[in-house]
Amino acid sequence: MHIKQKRDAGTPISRRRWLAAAAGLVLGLSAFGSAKAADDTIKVGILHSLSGTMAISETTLKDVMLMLIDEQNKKGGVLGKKLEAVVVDPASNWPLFAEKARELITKDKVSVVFGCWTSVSRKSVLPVFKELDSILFYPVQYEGEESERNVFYTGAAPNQQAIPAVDYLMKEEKVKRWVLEGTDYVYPRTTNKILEAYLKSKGVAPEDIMVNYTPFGFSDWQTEVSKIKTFGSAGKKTAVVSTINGDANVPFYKELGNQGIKATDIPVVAFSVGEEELAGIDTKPLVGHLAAWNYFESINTPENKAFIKEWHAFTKNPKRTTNDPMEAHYIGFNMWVKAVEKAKSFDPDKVIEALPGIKQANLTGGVSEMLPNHHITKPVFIGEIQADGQFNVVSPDDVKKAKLVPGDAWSDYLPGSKDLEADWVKLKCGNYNTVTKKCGGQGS
Amino acid sequence: MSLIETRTTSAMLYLDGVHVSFDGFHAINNLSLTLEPGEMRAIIGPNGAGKTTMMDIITGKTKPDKGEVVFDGSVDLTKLDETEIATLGIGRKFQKPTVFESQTIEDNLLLALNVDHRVRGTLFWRRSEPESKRIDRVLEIIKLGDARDRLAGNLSHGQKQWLEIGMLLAQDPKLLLVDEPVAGMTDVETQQTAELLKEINSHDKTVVVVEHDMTFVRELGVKVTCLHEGTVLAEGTIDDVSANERVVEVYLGR
Amino acid sequence: MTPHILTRSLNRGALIFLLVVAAAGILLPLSNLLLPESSALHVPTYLISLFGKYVCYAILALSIDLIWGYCGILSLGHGAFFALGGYAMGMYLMRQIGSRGVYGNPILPDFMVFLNYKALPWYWYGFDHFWFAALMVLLVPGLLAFCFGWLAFRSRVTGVYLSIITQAMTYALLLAFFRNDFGFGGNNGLTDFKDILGFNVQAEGTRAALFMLSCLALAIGFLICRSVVTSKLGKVLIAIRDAESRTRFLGYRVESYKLFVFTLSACMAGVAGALYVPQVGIINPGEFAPGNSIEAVIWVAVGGRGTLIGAALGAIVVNYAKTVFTSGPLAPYWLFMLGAMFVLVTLLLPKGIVGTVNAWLEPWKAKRLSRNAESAAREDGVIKPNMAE
Amino acid sequence: MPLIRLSRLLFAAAVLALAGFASLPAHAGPFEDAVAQFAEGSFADSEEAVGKLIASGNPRAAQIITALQDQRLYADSDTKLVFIKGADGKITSAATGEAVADLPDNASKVKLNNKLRRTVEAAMAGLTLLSPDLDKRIQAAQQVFKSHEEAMLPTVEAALKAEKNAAAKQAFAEARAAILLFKADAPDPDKLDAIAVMKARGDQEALALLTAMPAQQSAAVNSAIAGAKASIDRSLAMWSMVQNGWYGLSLGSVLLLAAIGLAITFGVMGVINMAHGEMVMLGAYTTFVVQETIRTRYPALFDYSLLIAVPLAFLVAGAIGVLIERTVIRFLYGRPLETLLATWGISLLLQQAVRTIFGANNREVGNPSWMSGAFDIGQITITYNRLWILCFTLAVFAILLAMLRYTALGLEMRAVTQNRRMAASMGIATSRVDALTFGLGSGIAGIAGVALSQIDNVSPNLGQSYIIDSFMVVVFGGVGNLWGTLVGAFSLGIANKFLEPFAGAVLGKIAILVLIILFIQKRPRGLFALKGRAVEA
Repeated sequence: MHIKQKRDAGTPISRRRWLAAAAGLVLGLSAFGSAKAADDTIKVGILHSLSGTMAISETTLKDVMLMLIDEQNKKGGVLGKKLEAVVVDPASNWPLFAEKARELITKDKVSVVFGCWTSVSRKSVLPVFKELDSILFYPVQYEGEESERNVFYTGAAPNQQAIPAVDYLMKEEKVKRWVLEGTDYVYPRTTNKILEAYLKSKGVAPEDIMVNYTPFGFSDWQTEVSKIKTFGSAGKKTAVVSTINGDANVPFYKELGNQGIKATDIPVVAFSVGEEELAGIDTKPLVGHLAAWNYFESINTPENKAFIKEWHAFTKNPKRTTNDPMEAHYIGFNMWVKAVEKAKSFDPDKVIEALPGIKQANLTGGVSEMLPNHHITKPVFIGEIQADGQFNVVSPDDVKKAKLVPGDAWSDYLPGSKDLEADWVKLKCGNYNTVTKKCGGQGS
Repeated sequence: MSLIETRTTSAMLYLDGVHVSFDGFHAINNLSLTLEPGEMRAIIGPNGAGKTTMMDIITGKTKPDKGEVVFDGSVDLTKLDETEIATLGIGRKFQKPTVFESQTIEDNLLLALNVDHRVRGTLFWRRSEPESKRIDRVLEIIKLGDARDRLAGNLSHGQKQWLEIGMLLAQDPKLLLVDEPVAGMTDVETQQTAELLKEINSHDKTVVVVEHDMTFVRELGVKVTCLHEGTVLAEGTIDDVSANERVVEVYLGR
Repeated sequence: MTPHILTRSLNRGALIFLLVVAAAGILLPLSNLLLPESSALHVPTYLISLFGKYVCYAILALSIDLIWGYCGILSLGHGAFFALGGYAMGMYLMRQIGSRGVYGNPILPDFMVFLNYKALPWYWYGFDHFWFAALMVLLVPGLLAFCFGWLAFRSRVTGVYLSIITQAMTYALLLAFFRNDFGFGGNNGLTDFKDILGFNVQAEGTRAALFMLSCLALAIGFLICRSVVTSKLGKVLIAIRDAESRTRFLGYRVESYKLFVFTLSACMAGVAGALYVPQVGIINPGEFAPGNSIEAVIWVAVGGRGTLIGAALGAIVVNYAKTVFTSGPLAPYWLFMLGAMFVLVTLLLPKGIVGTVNAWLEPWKAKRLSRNAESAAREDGVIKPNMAE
Repeated sequence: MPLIRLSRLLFAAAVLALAGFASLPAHAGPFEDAVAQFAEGSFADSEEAVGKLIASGNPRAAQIITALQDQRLYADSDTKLVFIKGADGKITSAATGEAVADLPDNASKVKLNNKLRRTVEAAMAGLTLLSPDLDKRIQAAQQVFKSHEEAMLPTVEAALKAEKNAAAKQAFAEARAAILLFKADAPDPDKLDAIAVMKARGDQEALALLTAMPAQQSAAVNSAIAGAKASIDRSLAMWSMVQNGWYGLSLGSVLLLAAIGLAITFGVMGVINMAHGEMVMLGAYTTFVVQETIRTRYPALFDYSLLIAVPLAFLVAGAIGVLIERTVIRFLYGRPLETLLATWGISLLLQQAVRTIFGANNREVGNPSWMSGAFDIGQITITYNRLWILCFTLAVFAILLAMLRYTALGLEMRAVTQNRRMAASMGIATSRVDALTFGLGSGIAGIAGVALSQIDNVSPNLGQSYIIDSFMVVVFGGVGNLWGTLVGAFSLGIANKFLEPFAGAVLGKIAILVLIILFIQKRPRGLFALKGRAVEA
């Protein structure tokens, strides 16, 4: 044995070990003392990033939820109980989303959660909602290919945004050649897969489709834009379908404008550029480029006017814009309220049962309905960018006559999902295979 | 290192025609030097004469642009790196005392001990009886026996110098390079250091001492080499060298 | 093998730390499983997985402390090893889903089905076996660290340069894993796990077991680190940290030592990542973000660099603070607190919590046992951590 | 259908233009009907109205169509009255040109979509081919080149004959050639001539027209087409190399701009400033604030906003830099790794502070007119903003270099970095120099922010996206050497842009990172490393 060892054994117990033990104890105890929901209020969880990269989009959604809850309370709450918002910050960190979701459901005992923006954050919280059997309202347009019992998708599925936009370009602009330009993540990937299949089914030759991906936050668009320019000068009318995400859009549009690509030459239709994103761009060179959404701030209906007015009053900022995911939360929240009233209970199981079939007027003059596949019916609008940063609806001609398109969880244009169907009312299944007649995929 | 090499010289250290330049500045210029086994040599020279650079070359820190550096008659040092050279048996004490300040004196010596320095050997290493004895012996020689558990960082400047010499002893090299061992020492300490080095030398070790302190060099009483502008200016006994006109000129300035 | 390197590492402090970890690892899951929910001492399941996460972070912090605190290598890319370990485990968990994925494909994970993969990419082979995945958890981060370290240490890239290129490494991996063509699920990563070794990952029992395993891994990791730093090798590491070139002149092959400890540390980080994934239920490229790795370094700094216990404690304290402050009215201010923590700890508490407490106790200890005080402190290596390189 | 309608319309326009429409008498019926049709609201109606308007030959047609194009045309769907809002804000009736006091309450803008916009543009081209304004003529000719409507041929030929200006003549000749390419009954010699004109033009659009030509042609024409296409392809391939080079320079200038401040703080002082990116961000936000103020108070000054923002950004970022140095960094000299952590914390603080003050959203920073648009050199397009940024970067670099070399502060700075103790003993206030140096580095980062606001997002995350790249540039170029930073930035930029076309943006970037990591192994101190013993101290 080593001499020093004996000495070590004689070292007195150092305080820092006690400190460690004490810290552990405090940690445990304070966590036990979690607040129990008071009997006369019902808690509503808000799970949107308030810091980090996604704060840019999600902070607004937190504000709109606070406004909606505030408003509902002014009307007397739901089933005679006041609603109480519980706001957490998952800080644009995906595992933290899961942790916060668990905290909301088990510690704060919320009855429903409104939240998430990115697909990955939704994927991260999914298992939590399934395990703890709670409800999530997800307000953002997404790639589809999902239908879960505990999740209600109030944003657009690809068939409610991408396909109508492409149809418009084919019909109105006679586009023959397509650039599918996207940020490299799952939404653009899936959307572009669907669009590729769709375009081919419409007789577009493979060499007339160029698919290209760039990383998140990409800022040097010179090469990409000149590629588009080259591709667009093959003698056929060309359009760009952009699934470029958030931050990368500003430099993209700036480069487009500077390289002189005008909407009349090569129009760009975007699925992720809304009023909020345009607020950071000088839109004068972009007039005429397009976006496809289910809601535009510029749509002139009494409901929308009232909503905008209230939003300005609530945020005390007459310049705050409204956008599509905000409307999705508006619809989702009101649907939840109606479902609770229908079920006469806040119990998630009963509310989930009650939700399909609930109808709620949207802000653009139609009435959206929650479908058995947990997606909703939505009108599709194509808007052109205006010099003032707003969109001018160019399709349909008359906003009030917009057709409502039911959201399709499983795309008909992907080989893996064309046989799948989601129906939580009759089939009680999110991925029923119509060929094998079994729940649980077994497709492809 | 190739194992079979013929001895080309009887010298312990053999430098011939060595050149080094940094960005056009010739730090070492056609330097040649020969040390026989068991010899102790004092190297003097004004600042910038290339003394430390010479040490850097011998220990592998700096590669010469051209010239031969041969150790123990057969090993070409220019092809080896610091670790290999140290493993061969060349130990070095730095100009500025460099000890491991956050470790105890004992651990400093332990680290210097001439045992298996490979990773695995070090991980599973245990101190054996003879090794403990050696450390005790070195501690005794450098007169730090009472302070073995003190942190090296808390030692005085002179003590650090001694500790570093002690580390050289523990390392048990064939060739010791000692850079300014008495800087910052009192007269008594200086004398003790000279004794110590002589003692070391008497155990068949070859020693190179670089020093400014002429009293100290005189104390050592060995052959002296005077460097200037990277080359040998004069060589001989201390009296011969100090009588050399050019040496005087260099030291006193022109 | 030689038991002395283990026994030597166990001083009183280490034993107490191990006891606390063991107690937590046994009592918390038991209280969760056995006590009724109404009991005041019942630990809810969500706390079990939350603590499990902290424990994984603590292992990561230990691994960073081993190289930074003891060898002066500041890696700003340790998150990469953590994530790689996580991905290896995630791949195993993905393969366990089998035909229960939404598309019901028995072989391909869901994301591959909807990206039209025809067959499983070759690098996914073998991950249906747990032993293979477990091996990869160690091997992949270890191998990357070995190759990276072999290049970097051999050419003597040190200090901030090393920090910057480790950051470049994790950044390059971040970009690579974001690519959907890379075959690891792109931005979404791997998620929706079902089973681990045949047990449902959601089940309370599995969570409790995973928590226990994490505590066990923390204890083992701690013992390994302790053994390393109390051996002679540990002294060499400190020597390298304080005076690298001096160590070389003593005949130590510094790059081999650095490589050894860097690879060991990467393997530990990989294990931490592997345990983390089933408990949080997702692994995605976000874990490679340079910011995450830097945040992990601050855990070590808060707890006390060069004190293994401090590193583990720091990880738990900072993450607990994060959990508390990202809820409720303080939510928007969390980043202010984190930022301030970075600044204040480096300015006012350079030794971290444990190091500072040790320093306070120093005179008191010195009085009681003057001779032993230093050796104890030395073994934690907290004295004068030389910050330069 | 619409194509036929469009060509008819254009023919009418052409006839109109030839005849000179001032001489035509105003018809009462069709013109008023056409004007009133704008009030129907649908795009199809508006398009029809444009056609009828042209056909009517009314002198007011051009004015109305211009108003439509500029979104100054208003219609009242109830009364079917249409109004023009003048550039000066005055309202006139579209049909009569009489002044009207006010727009009716429910009058709304006549909407445009791309299709209608194209129709309008083509119509305007028809109307302006013979315009006395040279620019308008050229524009009209280019418009015809694009649409190559057969109906325009006589007008184009007439215009070509009358034209004196060389540039306009060329434009007309090209427009004529474009039409001839698609004219089924054009004789072969004409087509061959047209192909030669395309070959001479040699750009993407010419290639596009040649590609799109109808298939059935005579053998001679076919071989001429093939030859012309091959020749254009070759020249385009060569130009694309030039273009990559230019893109590389441009990217390099952005990298250099972002890294140059870091080259001071990291390269010269050895401080690892992870908050460097946030200094860039502060510069960008300063630009935003300056533009907001100008927009609300002095709109006429908008084109000068950047000039005003540059010194302000320098001061704001520089002041914050000095503050950081005085309160944090000065306690951490000699501890680079801890500086790294502390400044990372500062970067989080600054980001969140900006997020709290300005909100998490992107802020709009506009391009002044002199930074918008592009011009062509040969077959490549050079955008003004990139060009200005390149010039600006080089100017900043030159000024910085001169400053370090010739000013007292520069001398002190170099003295302090080379030997702090010596500098201090010579009476240099080293701590003041430290603060000023750090302030200078930060201030330059702020200036970089002004330029980057022109091409990137102005958001709290702006700095984050540049920090790693900046460090790579400085480390690659060699620490402590401004020229190294310059060479490093441009070589990384150019390498990136030559990799990007075939490796893709992501793989290209990964490849660059891996190359840098490997390069550091080879030369641990960068491209232009200082040598000697002093460096290692």
